[in-house]
Amino acid sequence: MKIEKGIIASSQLTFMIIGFIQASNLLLSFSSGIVSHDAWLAILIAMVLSIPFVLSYAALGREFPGKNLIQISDIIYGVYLGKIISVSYVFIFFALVCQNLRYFSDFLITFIFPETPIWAILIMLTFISAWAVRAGIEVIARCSFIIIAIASTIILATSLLLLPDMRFRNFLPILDVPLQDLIHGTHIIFSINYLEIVVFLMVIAFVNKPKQIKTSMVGGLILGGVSVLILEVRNTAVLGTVSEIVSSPSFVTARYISVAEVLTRMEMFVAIMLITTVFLKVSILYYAVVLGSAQIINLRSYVPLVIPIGISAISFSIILAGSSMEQIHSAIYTWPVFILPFQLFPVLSLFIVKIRKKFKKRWANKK
Amino acid sequence: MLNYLSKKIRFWQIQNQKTNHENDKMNKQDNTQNFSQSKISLNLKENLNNLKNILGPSDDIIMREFAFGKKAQISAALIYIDGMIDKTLVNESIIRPLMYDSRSSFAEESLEVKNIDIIKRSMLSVGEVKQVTTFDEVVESCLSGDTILLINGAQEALIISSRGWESRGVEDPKTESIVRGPREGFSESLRTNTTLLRRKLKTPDLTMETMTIGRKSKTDVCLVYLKGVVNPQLIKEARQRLTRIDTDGILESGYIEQFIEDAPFSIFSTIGNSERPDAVAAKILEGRAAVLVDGSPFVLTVPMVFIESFQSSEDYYSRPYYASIVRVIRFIAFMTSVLGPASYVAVTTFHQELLPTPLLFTVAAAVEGTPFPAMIEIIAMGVIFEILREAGIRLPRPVGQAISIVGALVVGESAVSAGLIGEPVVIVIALTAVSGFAVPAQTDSGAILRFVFVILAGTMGGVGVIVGLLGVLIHLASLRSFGTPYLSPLAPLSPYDLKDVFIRVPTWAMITRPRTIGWKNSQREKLILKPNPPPEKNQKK
Amino acid sequence: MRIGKGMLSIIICVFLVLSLSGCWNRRELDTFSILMGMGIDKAEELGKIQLTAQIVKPGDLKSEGGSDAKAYFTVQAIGDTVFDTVRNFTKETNRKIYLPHSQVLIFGRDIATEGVQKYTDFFVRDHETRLRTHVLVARGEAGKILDVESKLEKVPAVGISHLLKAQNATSEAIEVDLKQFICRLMSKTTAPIAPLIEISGEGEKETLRIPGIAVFKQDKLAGELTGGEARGLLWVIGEIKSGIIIIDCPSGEDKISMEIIRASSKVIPKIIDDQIYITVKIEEEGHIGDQECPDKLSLPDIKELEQKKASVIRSEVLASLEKAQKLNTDIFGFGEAVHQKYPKQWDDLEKRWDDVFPEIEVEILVDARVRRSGTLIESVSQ
Amino acid sequence: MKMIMLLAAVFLIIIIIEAPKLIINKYWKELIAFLSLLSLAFALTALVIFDVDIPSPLEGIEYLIDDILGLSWDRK
Repeated sequence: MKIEKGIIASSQLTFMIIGFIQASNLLLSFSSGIVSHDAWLAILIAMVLSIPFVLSYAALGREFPGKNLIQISDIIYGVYLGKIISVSYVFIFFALVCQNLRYFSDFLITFIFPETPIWAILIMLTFISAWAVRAGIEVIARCSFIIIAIASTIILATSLLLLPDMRFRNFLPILDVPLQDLIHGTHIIFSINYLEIVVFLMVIAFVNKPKQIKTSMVGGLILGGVSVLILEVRNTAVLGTVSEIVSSPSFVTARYISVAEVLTRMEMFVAIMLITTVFLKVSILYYAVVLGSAQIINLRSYVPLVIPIGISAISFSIILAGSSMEQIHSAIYTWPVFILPFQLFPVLSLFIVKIRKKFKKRWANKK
Repeated sequence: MLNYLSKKIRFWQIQNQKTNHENDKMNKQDNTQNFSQSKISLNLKENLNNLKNILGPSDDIIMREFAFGKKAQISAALIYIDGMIDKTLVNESIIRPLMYDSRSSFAEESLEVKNIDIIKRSMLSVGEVKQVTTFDEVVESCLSGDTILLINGAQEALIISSRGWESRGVEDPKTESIVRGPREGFSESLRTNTTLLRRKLKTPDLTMETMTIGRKSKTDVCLVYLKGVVNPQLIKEARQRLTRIDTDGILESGYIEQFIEDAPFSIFSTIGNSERPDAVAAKILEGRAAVLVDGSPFVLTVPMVFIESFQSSEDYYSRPYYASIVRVIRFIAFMTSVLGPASYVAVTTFHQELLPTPLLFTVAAAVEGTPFPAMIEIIAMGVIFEILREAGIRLPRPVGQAISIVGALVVGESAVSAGLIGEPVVIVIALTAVSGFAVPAQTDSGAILRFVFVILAGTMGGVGVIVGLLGVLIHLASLRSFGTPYLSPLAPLSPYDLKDVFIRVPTWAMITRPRTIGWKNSQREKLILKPNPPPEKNQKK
Repeated sequence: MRIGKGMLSIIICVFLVLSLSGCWNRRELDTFSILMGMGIDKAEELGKIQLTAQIVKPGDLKSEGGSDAKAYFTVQAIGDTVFDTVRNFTKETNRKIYLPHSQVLIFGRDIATEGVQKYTDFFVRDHETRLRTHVLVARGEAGKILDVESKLEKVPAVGISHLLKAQNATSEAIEVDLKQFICRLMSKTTAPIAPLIEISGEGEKETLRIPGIAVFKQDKLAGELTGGEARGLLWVIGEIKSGIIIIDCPSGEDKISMEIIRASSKVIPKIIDDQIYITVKIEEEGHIGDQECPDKLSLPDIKELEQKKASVIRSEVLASLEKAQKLNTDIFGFGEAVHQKYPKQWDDLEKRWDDVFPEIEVEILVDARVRRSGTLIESVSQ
Repeated sequence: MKMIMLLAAVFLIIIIIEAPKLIINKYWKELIAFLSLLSLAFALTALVIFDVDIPSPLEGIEYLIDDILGLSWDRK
């Protein structure tokens, strides 16, 4: 009995990952406050570092074709330990849903709707994501291409329009920050911007051509990483030191666009990009939570869980932090440390599987 | 709750339907059991009486009794419905041979049973003649315009195909007029329409499956497809959905459309329609199936994808460059018609910072002193526009023009100068209205979406609009039309099919049929057809 | 079934949104007053500030042609902080102030000398303000500047921003927007600069004028650069857009005006034995725009012209450099240049930059070219 | 009180929308999961509405990482 009947193409997996990473450009300000104008370097290093991890996620997925993280844990660690692991992953994904919802609502409230209560925005965003999750992974995957097309166009267009305002001297001197800060900033980007794609272990089971998972995941990572890099370069080149103190450099940068006084005030496009990509990210995480919890308690359909979990996510996002400062503090200093084990764990799983396989083979040979 | 209610209602409906159906059956049995199931008897009088009972006292049913034979000793009757038959055919090819020519050829003593055969074989100069034995068949064909010949002493009736009624000829299609391309459009007669298609695709693969749908209307519905190109699954599905229909009457293809739709609640139509034989033929060639309905010039095509609404058959007849530009313009027009008023509302009531300063001055100056909020102005103007449009269409043409002039003057000019609404609102509504018509297939969904988005924009500003757009995107992405994803080839992306989405590549480069629709055999033309100048000959002497 | 649910959800969504939202952030265009420019001055009361806001009257914008009604008005409010004062405007205007279209932010002289840092935070922090707003320093009271009518524009603040753009023609003042100002303010060494503005003329003839550039030390107004000094600064930071350089004719009698077409600059720092040397390379191209002497210019003459031009440029740069070193304000960004090239030495240098900067030796290399001679080949002569 | 009534109404609507399908299909387990999660959500939302001070999970994480494990980046 399959809980999800949808099948996604490997190209759609790529698009989803790109969108997933693009969405996190909302969170760039965490690291840019620490590594200042070397943020691009941190992004680049983090991207290179995350490639092997993503490859191992893909390899783990290939070891168990058609099985997602929950089922894989059950197989590797047995029923009880596996369940514990699955539950903790579902909680992590849930926390990510709440955090992303919260970051995004804070962003909207800060820049666009200062007087709107947070729950109104949360309800709106959760509602639309819930709708997508109910429609299934196939629909999310289909939406992803259009969202990516729009987001990428916006990234490119705003970057081109800002070319006259870019000062590439803002990047000098390279490696200006202490090494510890650079590692810290890289860690933030590594854990928050990139390796949150550990959630795709819940999704790659539905890919139609398992052989292409590896390339499409790494391709998505690189393309998404490059678009984040472009944004970061653009922000620093245009805003200089100001980009280190504003809470959403991309938005403020787009506000700065003024070409011939006609093409001005493009921030709405950045808002469009952020809303659509954050929607995609939240939907994927949300889907993982719903699917995961349905699988843990062995349900035949995950649809009934969508709304209760969504409402809990709204409440949790409100509880999560008293102020946006609190949340940013946690995101900068503790959250990356906290989530890191969960991102490294699949590598351990892969290791266990490989060793077990080897031993089995040896065993078989001995026999 | 609503859902629950709707479920309840549906349940009642189904129950009612069941009882109705049973009642119907009972009635039918009461009325016609005695006659329709029974065979034709030898006695002509009896037969005629039976028929009179079945067909009722309608005036238009003509029963012409006459006699023929050498001494006019064989009595017979022609039954037909006035207006549905070709009178000259009946006169010249049925009555004349029987009444005049039979004198010479009939032997006095020939047996009546044989008469039928002889008459069928050698006397009626009509193309299609059928022998039947039950009243059921007789009545059915009589009602669909055939002429019945009953002969005293014969247990069989002859059904002579003589359909011929007044119908509109093949005319310029009213809805999809184009500049370059064939001028013919489908008409109301099914036969004409199939002919038009057959003339375009002269291949035995062109299959036309006819079925009769409608308990009372007995409408002929024809499923047309190209064997070998179309996906058999699609045909199976279509056939199944068509045969499932059990209703009183099918008066137009719209009825069929609503019965076989994938997404009956969606505001987007998942079934295409066209009035143009060339467009339908092109779609059949792409691997789609067409449903022709007798009595309607609108032919349904399945499956339909969203971008089909933006394609016009003229795109393929003109050269690719301009066709591509026009297509992009159609997309822009659709977006304008859906989002124009919403973005006006969003920008003027939420995001005034988005307007360039000089524009803000202009808008602010225009809006200053108008009594209503922008959302109310836009909605009111939108409704007024829809009223004008509706009135303009329904009224007789000369009055309709007057209406639109008065409407434009009163609403546009006077309302602005009276200070009731700002000029920008009029501009936005006019622009929206015009661009809405650039994409005829989505005019209705566009109009609905427009109002939804205006309300979203008025409550949550631009973010509301974007969230609304996301909702529409999710909805579109979850739609399927006969198994084909509605947003294909964009989502799911199939790069090969992008040749016909935003740009229209030259015809010689459209090598494959759309992969999301077609089946095997997806190559439609030879690979290298790009026209080249002939290789230059060696000019040396 | 799924689709039915979708439609149902849309309906519910719409009603939900409708009923939930009290339309928190909704405001019709005619419910707020559009602020076009703001001036900050010290209030007479100690420790308080006085803001002057220039607000458009949209109703009067519409009237085409010469209607006498001014399309703007100014209000003043006094408060403790900028934000407080901005809100205090509502005590006098019936509509809330709307900031995003603000074109200019003018600091009064008194407040500029006292330090502007504490008044800038609001303009970056608030979600309505923009980084494109022009920053200016008034030679007198900022509030009075905003009262001066513009001859060409209906709204004077727009006039001021156009006036600033027009300074490109002479390159003796510079357009500075909030972002540039903040960037310089946030730098530990580079000093902020902003164009000056003053009222010239009396009564009916009152107009606005941009006399030069205001120079800050940290966030406090330190001095002014005018004319050639100002252009000297622009030469170094590479902001020259156009301008006229006047040099003597080869014959020595009359003048030739050269138009600057394009210029670029490069600042190359060098540390030798703990001593900082800076090389400023300036490349300039120009046309002959106006020649008073009737001489036919020979090729060597052109070479000479180029040299003269270079020396004019050099003297301008030197003038500004002298002024800057006297005021001890690193307006050229030499500090940043050193930082970018010698990040290791910088930690030490940064602390004692104030001592280092006045002592820096600067070498100025100018490569000035004359490219074309306008539409004439020879000058108009008798 | 008004808020809690409204909230209850919203949750009731959700149950009315969601539950019948589960009952018709005899998805009892799913129904139980749905209802229990929904009541959890209801409790959470009610707490939020009544402004009960719920300790943020982030604080817990901060405590775990910073005070117990001492791994926070915030201790240079």
